[in-house]
Amino acid sequence: MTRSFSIETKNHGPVRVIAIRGYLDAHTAPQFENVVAEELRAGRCRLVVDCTDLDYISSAGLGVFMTFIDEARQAGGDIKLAAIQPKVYQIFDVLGFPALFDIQPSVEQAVARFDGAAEKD
Amino acid sequence: MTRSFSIETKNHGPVRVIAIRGYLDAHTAPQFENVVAEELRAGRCRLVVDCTDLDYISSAGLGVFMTFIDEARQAGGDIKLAAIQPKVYQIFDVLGFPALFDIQPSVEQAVARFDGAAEKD
Amino acid sequence: MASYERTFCLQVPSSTENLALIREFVAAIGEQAGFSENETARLALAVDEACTNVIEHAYENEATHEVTVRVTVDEDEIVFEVIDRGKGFDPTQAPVLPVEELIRQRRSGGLGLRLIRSIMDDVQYRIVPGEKNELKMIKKRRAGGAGGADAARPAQG
Amino acid sequence: MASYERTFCLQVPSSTENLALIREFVAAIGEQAGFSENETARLALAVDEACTNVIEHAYENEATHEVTVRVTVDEDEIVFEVIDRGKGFDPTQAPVLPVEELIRQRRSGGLGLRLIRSIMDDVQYRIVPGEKNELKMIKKRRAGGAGGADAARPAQG
Ligand SMILES: Nc1ncnc2c1ncn2[C@@H]1O[C@H](COP(=O)(O)OP(=O)(O)O)[C@@H](O)[C@H]1O
Ligand SMILES: Nc1ncnc2c1ncn2[C@@H]1O[C@H](COP(=O)(O)OP(=O)(O)O)[C@@H](O)[C@H]1O
Repeated sequence: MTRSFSIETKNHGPVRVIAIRGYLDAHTAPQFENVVAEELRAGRCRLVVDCTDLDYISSAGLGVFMTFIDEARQAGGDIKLAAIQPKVYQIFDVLGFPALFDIQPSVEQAVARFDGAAEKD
Repeated sequence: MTRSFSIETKNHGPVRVIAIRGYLDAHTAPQFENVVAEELRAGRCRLVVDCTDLDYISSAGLGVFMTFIDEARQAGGDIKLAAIQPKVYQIFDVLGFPALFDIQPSVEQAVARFDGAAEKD
Repeated sequence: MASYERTFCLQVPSSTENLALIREFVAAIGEQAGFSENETARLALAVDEACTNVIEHAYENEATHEVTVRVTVDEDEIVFEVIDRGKGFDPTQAPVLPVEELIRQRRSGGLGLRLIRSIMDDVQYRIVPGEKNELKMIKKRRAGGAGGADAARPAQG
Repeated sequence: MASYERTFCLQVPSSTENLALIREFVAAIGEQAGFSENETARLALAVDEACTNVIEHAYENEATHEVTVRVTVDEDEIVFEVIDRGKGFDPTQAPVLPVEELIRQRRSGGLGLRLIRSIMDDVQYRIVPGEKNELKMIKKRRAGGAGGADAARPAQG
């Protein structure tokens, strides 16, 4: 069945890309929360969350973004979102996320929005 | 959602190939039954049922094969099955279908088993 | 250990339209209970067959009634109860003809009960026609499973 | 016309593990009732949020209890009832802070009730702590739907 959730992280220059797949709900959000917390703890505060394969998000998933966005920004970074499917985007939209988060159509565009991201490789 | 069922028929030389997709249960079996009945009524008795995209079959679906196999054979044809996924094959197997029906790994192989199928194109 | 027991219940209108939902319900529980994908597919089939019989025979295709599926999972087995309030029947009288014979008679029916019996380890009926008919189907877990445990792989026998 | 009404019921253990099954249940019914894919996805989200609250707050993450979701569909609307026997709460006291404020407080919660209210046309609580807490959520069909029909596009504003 396709009831699962998985996370993959990789570097994209100086930016860390976290790809999340499947269903992000109260059952799976703790996994995502741990990964984001770990990245920030390790000093990686320029994060792009790749939502290409994210099929569902509930408030538990949205809450992870809310918990860490301030910390990332205060450390000089950001948590940007990329490639959100329309079905999932409507949920971010209902809550007014687009005014508070930087949401980009593609991972490349999200990465490019970090100052100096183009410098290194 | 992927709760659907669909049927497509086409000619493969003198053989009629009926591709069935999705879930064949008591809800969708009448559709399949109508298509097979129509083929036989029209005098097309060399049938191959392409099960490549068949995800599920219950006794209601199996019953369609049982209802028409004799009629097809008496008319000089057959209903052959092709490309059944292992998950679905186990159901045919439980009922002893492999001893009663000609089940082939591919549509091409099933078509080739009709005498003279290779002659025309 | 008894605290492991978990119960799930699904009640839907008696229409074949709802068979897909019933199968998804069983599949989700089977998967959660640790049955393999193939085992889970067979459990869903058996419950589909039982519910199809309720819809077609007990309720004679009237969609205004209800079918209930209760599932209980514990460390030894998974138990399915399919409950209806329809006309009931005498399961000891239900014919179990060989498939060849069914073909000879051009009968499309008669496979459902056979599938249920080959998939499950134990099948029990409690029939009170019009009141409450219950079909209880039990599948043992593979490890502890003496009778009929379906080893897709050789396993720890 | 009244004969159109159909009722579905799902009861599962109070574990977040079952949220996926609850969403599939709602999705199957929403689709069958003729709601669009996007509408159906939102209905599933609202019910997920309500059940998540029951599991996390009413039962404080103890998986030994039960969550019940009843769905009634008729020609005008779809009605969801989420029922628990947990500790209950006073919904008039539940804070509905702006998202900015939540972020400032580094709070991850507080979005569920807001999502439910924005998705549904009507939301009612009947709370008897420890006995039976019911959250009733109503969504009108779009055609006849006066209040709050969810226009994903500009629509008839
Ligand atoms: N729940 C039920 N209520 C009434 N009759 C039933 C029920 N289940 C089975 N039967 C009877 O047993 C027969 C055999 O059932 P089955 O093997 O499933 O084949 P089929 O349903 O295709 O005829 C049915 O034709 C029916 O007469
Ligand atoms: N079913 C419930 N039982 C008890 N308390 C609840 C319930 N639903 C909501 N609450 C209370 O209302 C608050 C707000 O709920 P919600 O908006 O869903 O956010 P969250 O659950 O993330 O805190 C919860 O924190 C909780 O205190």
